[in-house]
Amino acid sequence: MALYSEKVMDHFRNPRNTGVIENADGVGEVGNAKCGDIMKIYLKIEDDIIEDARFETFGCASAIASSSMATELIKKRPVSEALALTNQAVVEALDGLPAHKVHCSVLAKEAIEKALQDYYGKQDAADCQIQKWRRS
Amino acid sequence: MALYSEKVMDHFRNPRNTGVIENADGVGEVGNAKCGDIMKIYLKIEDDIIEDARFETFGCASAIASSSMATELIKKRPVSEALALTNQAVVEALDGLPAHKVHCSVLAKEAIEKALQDYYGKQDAADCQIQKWRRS
Amino acid sequence: MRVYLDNAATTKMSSTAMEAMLPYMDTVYGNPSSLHSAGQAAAEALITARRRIADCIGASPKEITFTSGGSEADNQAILSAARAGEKKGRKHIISTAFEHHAVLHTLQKLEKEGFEITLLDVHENGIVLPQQVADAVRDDTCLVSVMYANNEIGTIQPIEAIGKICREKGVLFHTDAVQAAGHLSINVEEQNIDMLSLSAHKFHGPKGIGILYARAGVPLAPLIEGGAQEWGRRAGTENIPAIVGMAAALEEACTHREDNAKRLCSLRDKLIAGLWQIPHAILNGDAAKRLPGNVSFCFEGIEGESLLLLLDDKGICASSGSACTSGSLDPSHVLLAIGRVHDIAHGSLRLTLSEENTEEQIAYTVEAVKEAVAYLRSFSPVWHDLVSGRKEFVIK
Amino acid sequence: MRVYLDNAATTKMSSTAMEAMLPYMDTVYGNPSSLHSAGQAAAEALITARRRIADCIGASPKEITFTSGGSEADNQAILSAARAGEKKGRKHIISTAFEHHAVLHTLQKLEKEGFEITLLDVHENGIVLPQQVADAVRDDTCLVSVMYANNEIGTIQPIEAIGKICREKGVLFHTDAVQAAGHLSINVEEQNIDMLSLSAHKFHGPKGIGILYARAGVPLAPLIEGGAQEWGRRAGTENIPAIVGMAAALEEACTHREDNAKRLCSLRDKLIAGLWQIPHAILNGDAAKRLPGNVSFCFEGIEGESLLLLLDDKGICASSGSACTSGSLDPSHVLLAIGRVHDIAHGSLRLTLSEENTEEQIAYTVEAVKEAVAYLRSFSPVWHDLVSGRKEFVIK
Ligand SMILES: Cc1ncc(COP(=O)(O)O)c(C=O)c1O
Ligand SMILES: Cc1ncc(COP(=O)(O)O)c(C=O)c1O
Repeated sequence: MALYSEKVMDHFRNPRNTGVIENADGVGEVGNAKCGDIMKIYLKIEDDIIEDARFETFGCASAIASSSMATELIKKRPVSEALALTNQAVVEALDGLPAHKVHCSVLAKEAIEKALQDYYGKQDAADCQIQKWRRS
Repeated sequence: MALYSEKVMDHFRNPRNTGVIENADGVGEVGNAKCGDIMKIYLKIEDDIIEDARFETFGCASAIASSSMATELIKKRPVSEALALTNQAVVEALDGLPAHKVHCSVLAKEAIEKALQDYYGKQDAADCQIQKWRRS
Repeated sequence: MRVYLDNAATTKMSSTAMEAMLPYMDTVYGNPSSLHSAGQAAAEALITARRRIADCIGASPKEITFTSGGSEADNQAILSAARAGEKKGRKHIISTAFEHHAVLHTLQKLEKEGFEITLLDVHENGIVLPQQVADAVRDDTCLVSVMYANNEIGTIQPIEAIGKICREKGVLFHTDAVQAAGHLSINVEEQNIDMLSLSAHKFHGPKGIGILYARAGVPLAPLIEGGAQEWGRRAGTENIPAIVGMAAALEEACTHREDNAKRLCSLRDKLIAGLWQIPHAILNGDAAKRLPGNVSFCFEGIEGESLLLLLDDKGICASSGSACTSGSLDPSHVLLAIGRVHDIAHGSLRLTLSEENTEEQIAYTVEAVKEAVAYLRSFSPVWHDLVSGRKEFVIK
Repeated sequence: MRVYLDNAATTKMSSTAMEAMLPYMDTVYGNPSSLHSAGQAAAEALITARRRIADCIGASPKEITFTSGGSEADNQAILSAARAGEKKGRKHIISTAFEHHAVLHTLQKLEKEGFEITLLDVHENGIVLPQQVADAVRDDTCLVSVMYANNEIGTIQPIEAIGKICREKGVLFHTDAVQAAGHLSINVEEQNIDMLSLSAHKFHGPKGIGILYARAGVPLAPLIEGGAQEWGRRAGTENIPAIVGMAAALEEACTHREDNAKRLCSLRDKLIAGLWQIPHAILNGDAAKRLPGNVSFCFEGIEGESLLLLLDDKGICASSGSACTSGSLDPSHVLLAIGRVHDIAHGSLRLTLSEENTEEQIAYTVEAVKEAVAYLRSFSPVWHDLVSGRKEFVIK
């Protein structure tokens, strides 16, 4: 039993979707350097579909892998699904995380949520729309 | 550094002067089984010379070796010398004893002293004579 | 002939344990706290060893804490239970009069702090009765500590029944299984054990390593503070080679336990029968309820240290509960606890067998002991008094 | 290429130490408390090893107590001084902010008991000044504990001067020399040391063994009660193989100390020079007054765990004081103690050398670190903010 699953190591070694989207439709940043994790998610959204998702992450291997996996999970999916993404889904997709690293998956989920809030905010319909999706 | 010197082991393995002298001139017993050491010394004395010394000992290797060495040290020697025997002399002759075994040499010395008291007691001059020797 | 009969003191490492350890001494030498692959290889070895050890005693891995040996495990078990107990105002501990000093001295320390200690009588056969425990338990009892098997006389205690009583009364039960591990079956579930100590070098594993089993939910107070090793229960860089060696040794011992026990019991009983031929000799502890490899005798009229040094000259490694071996004047507290008077207790001999001993060695040993005892008696003033009738025999 | 650069975590056993140990694992396996020849052979090995170790540090054999490692030695040293101190009403202890947790956690335990603890500042260069100790000593100070060399940043403390002050003021002085032993010269007489801890696996000796030196007359309270081993200062069957291995390793390290140090310092300084080429990188701790084999850096804009896992992929075993390696959210208390802000402290890397490392490995490592840092920065939002000017660099 190594510290991390093969999946985590794969997404850490070869992170998918790193980088910045210029003029993103939504940007979300969570965490702080004091705690050792910062995640920033950039979204390109067209017709309620997440056309592109990219990330920048300052953090440990599981933070990088969580960002990578989370962006993979929402790319080309409807916004509604991205909002419904749970941190457990990220953990499962990574074949598990050590207990003290689960917070990295939570950060990824929150970064996406924040990017979507930003997207809706830019559309002046943020909270209301989010509430709607949530209730459904 | 073994527990005991070669000398101790030699006198333990091949104790000199074990046994009983029938009709001994002096017999001294010290120690008790409760403490794990009993020494009994038998003396044959002629003209103030210790013609023969024998011992019986219940005790550890250093008790046996001390009895053996102590009887060797006094055999064929004048009574005055036997009375002057110190436990250090026994320890030295044995090339040393471990600190917690030095009491064995004390027992040997005391057993001889007791045997000599018995000898003088039998001669009805015990204490007086012993005092005399001691003072000289 | 060389005959090692002091396996209760320590054992020779098995080749299985040796071979298991060596790679972790010179190749997989990482620190399991390190994240790199060298460290993680060590961490994996640690996890595997912990699981294998847990399996051997019916525990789960998280219930195993690695310590530097049996003494540390005993100390930590008792202090942990005491610290938890005193928080609830329960400051009474029950144990037996013939526990190992690692237990007794820890209890003495607690006594000075205001704990009340009840040491149960172990009778002439060296066995405590479950009913004694039941009778001794009070509302403020926080711990019962009774060894599985005694290190000097090898008697086996009814720990399962004692554990059951403790469970019913809501009192923690610790057992020092240092002499039992590898020789008697251990299942912490079935035997109602809350805490258990063992030490690898007593079952052909390496020295300097042991375990403290503590049932899930039983809080352990660290004896050694520092790093977060062992879930914070015991600080210090893990001794991976020794841990791996211990796992291999315990597994091996448990696998062959029944076969080994059968062979050892047969050798043991031959040795006992041989020594019983010596006049005025007595077996210490129950003849049946004893460790497969333990033989303990007292011989009247002689002293133990001189006996064992004579045996050593004949190539036989033995031990004695004689005072002389310890540097104190009092003979073994174990022999006194089973009612041996001082005179007799000084004349004790312990022979503890391992799988390597042979029939031939046993026969040789019987003759050697007979000879040595007769020789020492030949110039023993005590023996002289006994045979001449000036004193009465204690051992008839 | 495989490059082991985590020698502060643990070292590979030297072949000298291995070879010294093996006979005591499978041939001379007796218990030194046993009187027979097998036991006495072990007892002799114990005496010899103790003398050899004492000689290495300028002590006398009776002043050496064998423990299961550095943590146990630290715990026992501090608790012993505290117990002796409190008897005289002296319940103040001075130490530094960046001691090992084995020291700090023991001090915390004492603080809860009512002791007052003063932790001295270690400044940005990671070195405490003797004057700080002099100023902090009070009438009720019972102990000063200052490590010889720090385990993370390798800075060397002026222990001789501190020892002198303690001697003058009549206060016990303990030093945790776990990282120093084998690398820096130790002489307890000349350096005015009353108590000293060391751990064998840090100088190519076996794991699970260490010593606590305590000057004659300094009373040690046993942490582990039981048998009379180590003059009653530490119970438990002695781990002879490990003790013999430790003696061999320490002697070897001390014999070649100056030569090794010269070679290591040269490698170390090349490694430091190489890493300093990385922009916005800073060396932790004084550049000169540091262990021959210690290199510790912080890199702005990245996190340590991911750095060391990338290095591991390239065969390099390194360590980090990053929070992520420990499971806590706070980065190393050592880096915080020298004033590194959290952001920076998370981006730390420790590379600790041994005699086995080569120039080639150092060059390879410099390139690997450069590459990994650049790669991690390429998608670090923090780095992005720094280079775009949205945030200010901490490391200029
Ligand atoms: C400075 C220092 N003190 C104490 C220790 C504890 O040593 P051990 O892990 O061998 O108990 C270590 C290493 O872990 C250390 O680096
Ligand atoms: C019953 C018992 N408990 C505890 C111990 C202590 O074990 P160790 O010496 O390995 O610490 C021993 C052996 O010495 C023992 O026989």
